[in-house]
Amino acid sequence: MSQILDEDQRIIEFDVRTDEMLVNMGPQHPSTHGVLRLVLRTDGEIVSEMEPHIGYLHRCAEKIGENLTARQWIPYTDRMDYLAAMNMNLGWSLTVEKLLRYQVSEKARHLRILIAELNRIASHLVGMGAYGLDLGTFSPFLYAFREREKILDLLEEVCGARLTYSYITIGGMTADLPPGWLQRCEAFLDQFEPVIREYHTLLTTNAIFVKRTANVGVLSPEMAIDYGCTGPVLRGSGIDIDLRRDGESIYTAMYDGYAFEVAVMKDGHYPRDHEYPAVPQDAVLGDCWHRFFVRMLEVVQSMDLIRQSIDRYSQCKGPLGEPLKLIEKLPKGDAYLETECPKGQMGFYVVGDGTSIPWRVRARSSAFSNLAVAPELCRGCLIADVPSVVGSLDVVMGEIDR
Amino acid sequence: MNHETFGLSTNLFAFLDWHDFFFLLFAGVACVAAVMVVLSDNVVRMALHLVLSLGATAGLFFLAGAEFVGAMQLMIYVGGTLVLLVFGVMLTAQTQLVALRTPAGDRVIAGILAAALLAVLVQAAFSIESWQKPGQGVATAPTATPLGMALVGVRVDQVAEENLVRPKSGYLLPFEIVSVHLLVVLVGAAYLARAKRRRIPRSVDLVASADSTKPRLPVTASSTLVAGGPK
Amino acid sequence: MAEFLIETAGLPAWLSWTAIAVLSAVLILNVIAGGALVFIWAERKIAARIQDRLGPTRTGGRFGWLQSLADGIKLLAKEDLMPDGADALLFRIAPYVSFCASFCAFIALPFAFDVVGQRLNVGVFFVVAVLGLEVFGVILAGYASASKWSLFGAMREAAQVVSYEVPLGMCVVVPVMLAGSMDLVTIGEKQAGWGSNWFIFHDPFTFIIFWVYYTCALASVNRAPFDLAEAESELVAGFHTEYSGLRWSFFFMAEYGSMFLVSALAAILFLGAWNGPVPVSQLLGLSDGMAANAPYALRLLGCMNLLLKATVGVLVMMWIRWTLPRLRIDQVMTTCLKYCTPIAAAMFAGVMLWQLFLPGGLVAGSFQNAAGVREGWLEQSNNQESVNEDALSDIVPSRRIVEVSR
Amino acid sequence: MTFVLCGVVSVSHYLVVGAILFTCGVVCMALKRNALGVLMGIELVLNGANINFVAFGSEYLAGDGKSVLGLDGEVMALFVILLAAAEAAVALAITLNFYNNHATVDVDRADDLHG
Repeated sequence: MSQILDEDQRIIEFDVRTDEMLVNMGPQHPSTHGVLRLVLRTDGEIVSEMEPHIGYLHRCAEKIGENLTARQWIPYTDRMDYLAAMNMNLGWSLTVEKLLRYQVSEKARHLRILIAELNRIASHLVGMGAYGLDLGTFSPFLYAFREREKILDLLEEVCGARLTYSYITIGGMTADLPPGWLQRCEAFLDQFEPVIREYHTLLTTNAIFVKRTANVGVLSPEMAIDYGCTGPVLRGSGIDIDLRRDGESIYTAMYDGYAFEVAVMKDGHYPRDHEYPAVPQDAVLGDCWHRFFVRMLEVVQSMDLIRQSIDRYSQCKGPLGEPLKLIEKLPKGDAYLETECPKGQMGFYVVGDGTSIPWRVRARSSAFSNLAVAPELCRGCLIADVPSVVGSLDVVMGEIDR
Repeated sequence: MNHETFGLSTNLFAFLDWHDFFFLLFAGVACVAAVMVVLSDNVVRMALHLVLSLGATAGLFFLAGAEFVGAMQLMIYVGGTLVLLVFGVMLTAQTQLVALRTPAGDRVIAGILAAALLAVLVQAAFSIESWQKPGQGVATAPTATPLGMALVGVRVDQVAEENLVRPKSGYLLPFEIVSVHLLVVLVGAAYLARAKRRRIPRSVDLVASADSTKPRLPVTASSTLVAGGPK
Repeated sequence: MAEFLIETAGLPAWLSWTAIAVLSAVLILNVIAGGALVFIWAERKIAARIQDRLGPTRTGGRFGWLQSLADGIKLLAKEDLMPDGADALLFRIAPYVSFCASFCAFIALPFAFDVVGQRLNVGVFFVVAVLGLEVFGVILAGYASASKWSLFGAMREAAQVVSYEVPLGMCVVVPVMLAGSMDLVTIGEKQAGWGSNWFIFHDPFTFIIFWVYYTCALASVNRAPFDLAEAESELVAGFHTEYSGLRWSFFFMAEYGSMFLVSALAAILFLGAWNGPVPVSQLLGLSDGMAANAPYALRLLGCMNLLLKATVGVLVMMWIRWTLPRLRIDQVMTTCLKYCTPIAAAMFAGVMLWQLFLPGGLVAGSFQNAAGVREGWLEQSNNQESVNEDALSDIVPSRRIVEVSR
Repeated sequence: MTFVLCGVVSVSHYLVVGAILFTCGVVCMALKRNALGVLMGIELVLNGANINFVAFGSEYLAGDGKSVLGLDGEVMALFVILLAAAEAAVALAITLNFYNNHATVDVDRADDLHG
């Protein structure tokens, strides 16, 4: 036994050696965010190894996509990251539009940004609230959901659905905004701004929250890149990549003329003139606290983007434009496009063969790569750190299993 | 709480009297649980029976008027030592170790010897006449204060009863010795239970040291997308 | 009351004693069970208010006040499951061990001057000791459930509670030192009079140590942010993962019972026990504030006073629970060993020095100090045994200190 | 039997309880192969002794109101409890150490001298 200990650095020895235990965390567990199953090898309270088992939510979405027309597949993208279905719709629509070399109207472009960023806020609110739950505090979750409900109300007005919207489709939107919606959206933003300060008080700067997240699950920038982490997880490690700025031109063209800065922690300091809490002393770049904080920053960033898009959208004259036909034929060839979704870079791949039904459909999930780094982060941590690490990665099983 | 009804009334409750009743209850629980400690093979059940036994003993102490000792028994023994023991059981619990069986032959021999020992002790207990005289019943006066004062060196009871000019010195010295002893034990136990401690390698350190000791972690396809993706 | 029955109703002694004992037991049981019902309802309502929602609204009328009763009936009707690999005896017995410990501690808890199950000379010590037994039920439950999550919960509970008994004990010793007695009734009586007589306001050290006590009490009854044994986001439900129905509810009654108990203890030790901030009865000339011949109405008022204070303590616990995240096990231990224990020890020493140099408090004579109490005890025994006064003063060293300090 | 049941409790009754606990403890120490079981036996033995101390020290049990030991009995009992706690801590540490080295708590297998 002791020889093994000497050879393998990864096995941790501590004061009193006890029996190793294999523990199943999930698939039914309060803090695995859906049907994720984590197999923990624990030595007392210390986790020596952790292995995620996935696939409990597999629904053959990609294969189904090869039997439907491109527009018919939109509802299936809703069910991938069901917390940010608008962004999923957008990703798939843009990919197919890239294949078709189709460009939506100016008005639709601003509306897409408006809706997608609104949904990003909703998604981050869930991530934030559920992270509080993971750490054992219940109230921020409900505060987050209270605000999210308001966003869902807005989205419901737009498309009639609260979770699986299928609103953004290939070639535009299913409908234009109802009258008075923009005012209601602005009213929401105005009352939402001070609420963020509450979240900072309850979570971001809360002493216990900081103790639980600072210097826990530190993801170095190199490792983040090696494992293909994207989105807030990557930016939490201090890497300045955001596809809205650095992506393919068909995607970044959407954001042309928008002023925004990528929410990334550089030198432990976020360079904007908003009021933010200071970074706690214990926090290291790349730890759970930073990943969480990047999401909080992105909420503010999205609010800015929404305000800008509301301006531009209301300045746009002319019609929104009709979406493409349900049976629009796809040209021969393929297209791959990654977009910046709330969870990270979501990629869609489509191969057309001249019919209206795509020959191949694939999705590249950001949460999948983000989850892959969890075993590394959890090695040698305490059991209580596992929810805090997995929660900070903010994975959605619908997207991983598809 | 008078004993005059003793023997006259046929009523069971009056016949027994509460003090006796509780004595019998506690003594019964203590003895039966002690026997169960011996008989059970499972360590955790042994611990449970031991708790019952020691808890009932604390009850006996209360009945004997030694309230402080009883509470001490509950706190230190039952609340502290036994929780520690069960903790130890859990730390070392492997299924085959929880129940280590004793050979039946050993049990028989031990039973005979135990019976002999018990007989001697019981005989001794009833051998002296003055021990058998019934007491006055229920404790009324507190003993905690004189106990505390005895521990800091003042023997109130001795003063009271013998009117001594120089009292016995009390228990200040033993008290000190015990405290030092406890400290030594604390240090000793901490030292004994300590394995050779090794710094827990965090994942970050592992990656940092990965270049020299381990093959570098495989670069996934998606990471090239991130690192070398379109700008 | 037993004397009352014997004398006026003419019942035999044993019967009246038994009747009173049963009555007391039923009363205490009702305090726990009824208290648990009320507290669970209150917890729901408070949680709802904190979280910006309504909580139960339908059952039993407007405020859903029958909700916990309805839940109790539901729990009674629920199937009592036991996992296959469980140790049947231990699994069955564990909730009752917890509950009994919580219940037994109420025996020595005074609600007013002499409204107490059994007045014990070592009351404080007894309550703390018995409360420590509750952990045993939790450990047994965790072990017997044959579930790894339960086992984790049990281990955490064992480590946590045993550690927190140290600072808790130190905090409890401070009021004992001030009152010169471990008798809860005496401690309460020492704080009679104006609110400034409460031990929390005795000196700055006691003020600090009250908060240390409250923290440790929170930890020893396993409430958030120290609820590691049942940490639902980590251990599913910890030690009671496998429990259902009535047995599960016993754990909860035990939890709420001990929550109330530590709060009541805090009220007695630091917050003036059953004495209100203003000695109304004394001002009205109804009584001298001391037990013996106080009218029953006064006792009732005292009970109300104590219950109110204890309830406030419980409500604060709920408030904390719904506000703060949970600590990690190593942080819980750090809090105990690096913060609570040294602070408690320093405050203990501080109170001791304060007693020595400022024995009567800042305003001379506002307190009777512990040395005086001991003195009183000695004199009492002197009178009984009629010992020579001079001889005693020669041989009792503490007496000199007392005289100097006077 | 009538004496045991009906007589008012005296020192002897306590001594009998102590004797039973003591005997059980001794048997436990001798029989159990689990080191923790042996430890529990020791606790029982110490408790049996403690009962005797308290019984002899109690004024309420002695017939004439004068106990044999007086306050000394209770003080001794206190010291025994304290030392038992200390002993348990050390013994547990030894057991855990033994378990670390041998991966067992069977005392029969603790037969080599070097740790």
